[in-house]
Amino acid sequence: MSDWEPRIIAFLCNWCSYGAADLAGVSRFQYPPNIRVIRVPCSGRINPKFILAAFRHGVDGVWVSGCHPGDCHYIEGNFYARRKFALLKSQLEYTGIVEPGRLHFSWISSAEGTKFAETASHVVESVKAAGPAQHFVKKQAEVA
Amino acid sequence: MPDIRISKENFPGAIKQLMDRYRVFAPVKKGRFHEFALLQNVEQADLGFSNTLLSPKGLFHPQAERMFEYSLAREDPNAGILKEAQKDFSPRVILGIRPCDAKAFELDDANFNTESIKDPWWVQRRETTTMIGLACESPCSTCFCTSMGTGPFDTAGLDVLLVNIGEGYAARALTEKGTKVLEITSGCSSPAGDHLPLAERQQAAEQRIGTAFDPAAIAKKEMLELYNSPAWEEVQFACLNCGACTFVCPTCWCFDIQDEVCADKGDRLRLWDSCMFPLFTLHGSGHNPRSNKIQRVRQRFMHKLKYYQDKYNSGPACVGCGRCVQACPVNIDIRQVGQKMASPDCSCSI
Amino acid sequence: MQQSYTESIREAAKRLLSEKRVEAVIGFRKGTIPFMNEPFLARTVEQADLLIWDGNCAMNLANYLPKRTGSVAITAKGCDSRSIVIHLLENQIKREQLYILGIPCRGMTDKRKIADNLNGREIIEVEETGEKLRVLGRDFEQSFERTEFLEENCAVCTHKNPVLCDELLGEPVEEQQIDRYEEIRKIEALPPEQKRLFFDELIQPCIRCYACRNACPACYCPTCFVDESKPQWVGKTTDPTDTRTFHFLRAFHVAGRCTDCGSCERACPVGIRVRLFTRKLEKEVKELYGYEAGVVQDERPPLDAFRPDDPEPFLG
Amino acid sequence: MDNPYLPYPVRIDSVITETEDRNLKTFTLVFINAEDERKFEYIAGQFGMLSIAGLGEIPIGIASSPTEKGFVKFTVNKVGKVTTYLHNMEAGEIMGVRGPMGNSYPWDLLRGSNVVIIGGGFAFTTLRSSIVYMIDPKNRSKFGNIDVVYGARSPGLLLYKDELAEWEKRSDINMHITVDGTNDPNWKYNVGFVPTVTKQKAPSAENAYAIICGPPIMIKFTLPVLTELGFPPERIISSLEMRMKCGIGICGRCNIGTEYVCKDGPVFTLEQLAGLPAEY
Repeated sequence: MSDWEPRIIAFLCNWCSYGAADLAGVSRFQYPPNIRVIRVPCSGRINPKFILAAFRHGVDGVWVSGCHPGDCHYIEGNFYARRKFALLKSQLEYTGIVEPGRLHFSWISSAEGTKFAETASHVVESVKAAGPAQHFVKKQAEVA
Repeated sequence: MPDIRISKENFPGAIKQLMDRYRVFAPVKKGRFHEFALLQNVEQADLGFSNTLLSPKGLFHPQAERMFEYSLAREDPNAGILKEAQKDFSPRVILGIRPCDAKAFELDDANFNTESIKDPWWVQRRETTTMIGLACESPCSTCFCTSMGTGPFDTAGLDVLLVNIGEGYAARALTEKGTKVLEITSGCSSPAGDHLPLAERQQAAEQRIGTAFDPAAIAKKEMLELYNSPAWEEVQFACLNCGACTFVCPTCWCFDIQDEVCADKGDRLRLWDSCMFPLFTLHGSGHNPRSNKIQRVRQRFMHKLKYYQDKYNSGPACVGCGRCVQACPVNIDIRQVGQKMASPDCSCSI
Repeated sequence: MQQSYTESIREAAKRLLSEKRVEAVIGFRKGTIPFMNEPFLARTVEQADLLIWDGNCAMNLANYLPKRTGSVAITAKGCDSRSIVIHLLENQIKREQLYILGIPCRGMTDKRKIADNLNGREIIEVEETGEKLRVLGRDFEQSFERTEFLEENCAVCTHKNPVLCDELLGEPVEEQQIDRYEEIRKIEALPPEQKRLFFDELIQPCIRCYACRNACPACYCPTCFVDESKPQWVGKTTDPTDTRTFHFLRAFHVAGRCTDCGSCERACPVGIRVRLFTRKLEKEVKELYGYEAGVVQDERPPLDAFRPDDPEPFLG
Repeated sequence: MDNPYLPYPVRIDSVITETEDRNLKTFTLVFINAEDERKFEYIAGQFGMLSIAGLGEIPIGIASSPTEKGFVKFTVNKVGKVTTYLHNMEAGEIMGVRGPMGNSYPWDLLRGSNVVIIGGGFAFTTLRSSIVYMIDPKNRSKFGNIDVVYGARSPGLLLYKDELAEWEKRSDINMHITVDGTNDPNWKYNVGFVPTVTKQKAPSAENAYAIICGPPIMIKFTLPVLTELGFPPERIISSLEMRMKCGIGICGRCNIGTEYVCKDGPVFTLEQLAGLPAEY
């Protein structure tokens, strides 16, 4: 298992965190390469189904990042998202679907390239600590 | 083969002998309910049950079944070509099945095993299964098998009939398959002797079961007249359109076929489906011939109690096991609905 | 005591129907098997005489309201009335269509708990007199104190009285102060692995009949996520991952809208305690946003609202 | 035991885009195992289940005629998951087909009669099969006059345009092609809805059967015209659409009254349909 590297899906808001990733790149900040980015128009666009789908397909971690509350391009999208995330994370951990350390949320503006790289490193570290996801991965159905 | 007796002490031994030769399925208590399960040991079998919560139809028509498998790997020369999934069709025994459920499989045969088309999985499972039925001596208040052309001691579809006679079981072989299992267990049995109190017991059991409705009266009615009856409006009101009734029913066989892919391996699965679900009839175009609840509720009852009778010129596709009566969250009672359908003006006295 | 509800319901229903105040009355009629009643739509004064009330009227009647046309009266316990409030907020029905017959609720009987005390013997008949239950079988008779055999959600109910009604059909009952989430906290305290195993075992019997979903007044989407095919979010077999996905998303969809009426749990033909999913969300909503579903009439449900200073426990 | 659920593997031989909206494509399929073609021996009016591993199956009417050997053709409208994928497939790719299924048009009954074929939009596929079958030199003498009314919303939405043009030239088949409307100055055929054109052309009901396939709205307005022309319900034949899964009368979903549309249908006379619940 020593050469195992986690696969992480990052849902990044187009107006901030996605730009921050860009900035981190052009600024040559180092962060681990385990992240696959899916650009979304707003963190409010995140449907819990997306996160479950990612885990069902076998990712080891999911990271959602949007604009700081109050800075939403659509004024209040991330305010709604915030409530959704709070419930989602606690429910996912409560039902044991997602172990602590696999699901991450952050607010990163497009100017925060450093924060993006740091958060990315932190996310990868914690997913690594959680180990490979095994229990919620959709495999061949156990049927007759 | 003459009737035999197996004492209570010898019964576990007899099951053991069957388990050496067959895969033996029997009622096993799980939580509050019983279900038919593959026996791992003799002690699991619990014949002191009234009936299983789910019908044993899953043993022949599993809730989800892998029909075919295939590879979708680019480099595979057979990519996308379906192959039959391997299955265990070794001989098996279903021990303790109730006569109503065995009868249900005979009704289902009309669908799965026809002159022209045979469902391969159904047919193979039916052929390799020996059914040891357990006569029903304490029917539930929701049972109405006698109205549906079967009964607590009905032998239809069974290979052996067991009757609990207190100190043990009396067993009667009904088919060659049945004779064979009784021969295998002959070390545990003794001749039954002349007088077995089966007729008395049968009568006592049948007397406990009330008359629900007369399916023949439904058969005689005009299909479209029943279909257009205003009575459906009242029947359907409470229905939630869940699939509980259809999933617990031994004669609800409708299924869906779905493909599932994980990485580059795919399966074609068949799954229980239900006429209660709107998706059941939804066309690709968005048109749905049964888009309303009333249509779906009517379809379930009409299919069981009218269409099946007309199509096969037989009794209804219902054996009166009463499972749907017990499972329905809103107490839609097929006995009441059947009574409505059978009465001249589709009214109900209950 | 509850017999008098039956009388008041019939009386009110007849009055409303004969005065043409409503076109129909949604209530219950006597069921065909013990501990069951059937939701019933009385359209005429004669049919109103079939309406009844006892400890077996657990199904949430608000389920029959979404998209209804015409005027209708409905008998509503505390939980039903809260679900009606949710429907009003979500524009599933208009207030002016409704005439709510409020019923201060004394809790519903848990038929499975009673059955657990009978050693497999079948109940043929039940007589409910006040809070006493006389259960009759073929060769036995047993009495129960109903209050000791209430549905789990009723036992911890804190809104027995309707929160909204046009007419209250009895004196309000006393509301209890009770810790609703003791069991939830126990599960929360389990290590992650144990939680997973606990819920795996909980939903293992699931046959995916969707009775829990369909019994829920808050589940009225024209196309449920389980039926979506492009993409398909959840497989349709009883594979554990799919079943978990279903139960998780079903619960999440009613977050902040679930009134803990218990219909889902009662509807489940295999007896899964599905409220263990929904109640955790209810607890979170209450603790984070101080909101209880359907209690306040003009407050948006919590996932359709926000405060600038909402807590952010998910960060980090 | 032959497994009736197992598709025959086929190779897509060609894909033709039929209509200008690109929503209809005709797929010519060739059986990978020669003996499968023999097993797939069909009659005009039957359908097949097109199978794509990983996505599922769809019931589609067979557009080729039994008289055309070496391939089987299906014209597919892009609607859902499977058809959308299929539309992106190319010649050379492998897929599956099951069948033939259903009861076909009643050719024994039609023998010696005049046949009026009325089609609308993309429901012309099994009608094409029927026309090609009837005008085959071996079969033409079995039938009397053949009248075809075929309409689409616009010229670009007509299927099988080349063949339509050929049939127009023939003397042993009366073609009445029509479009709901067009601003094409070179359009040399009819303009008007199918019911109207049927009424104008007034094919005789004398010793004739009508086969009608099309969108529900077209059928609704054409049936009274046929009745007016003197076609009794037992001489009006139609083919039903239904959601299907097994295609062999087992899975139960296409049940209408006593009939399974996939096995007992999809072809019914109007008289038969009148005796069934109108759940289609």
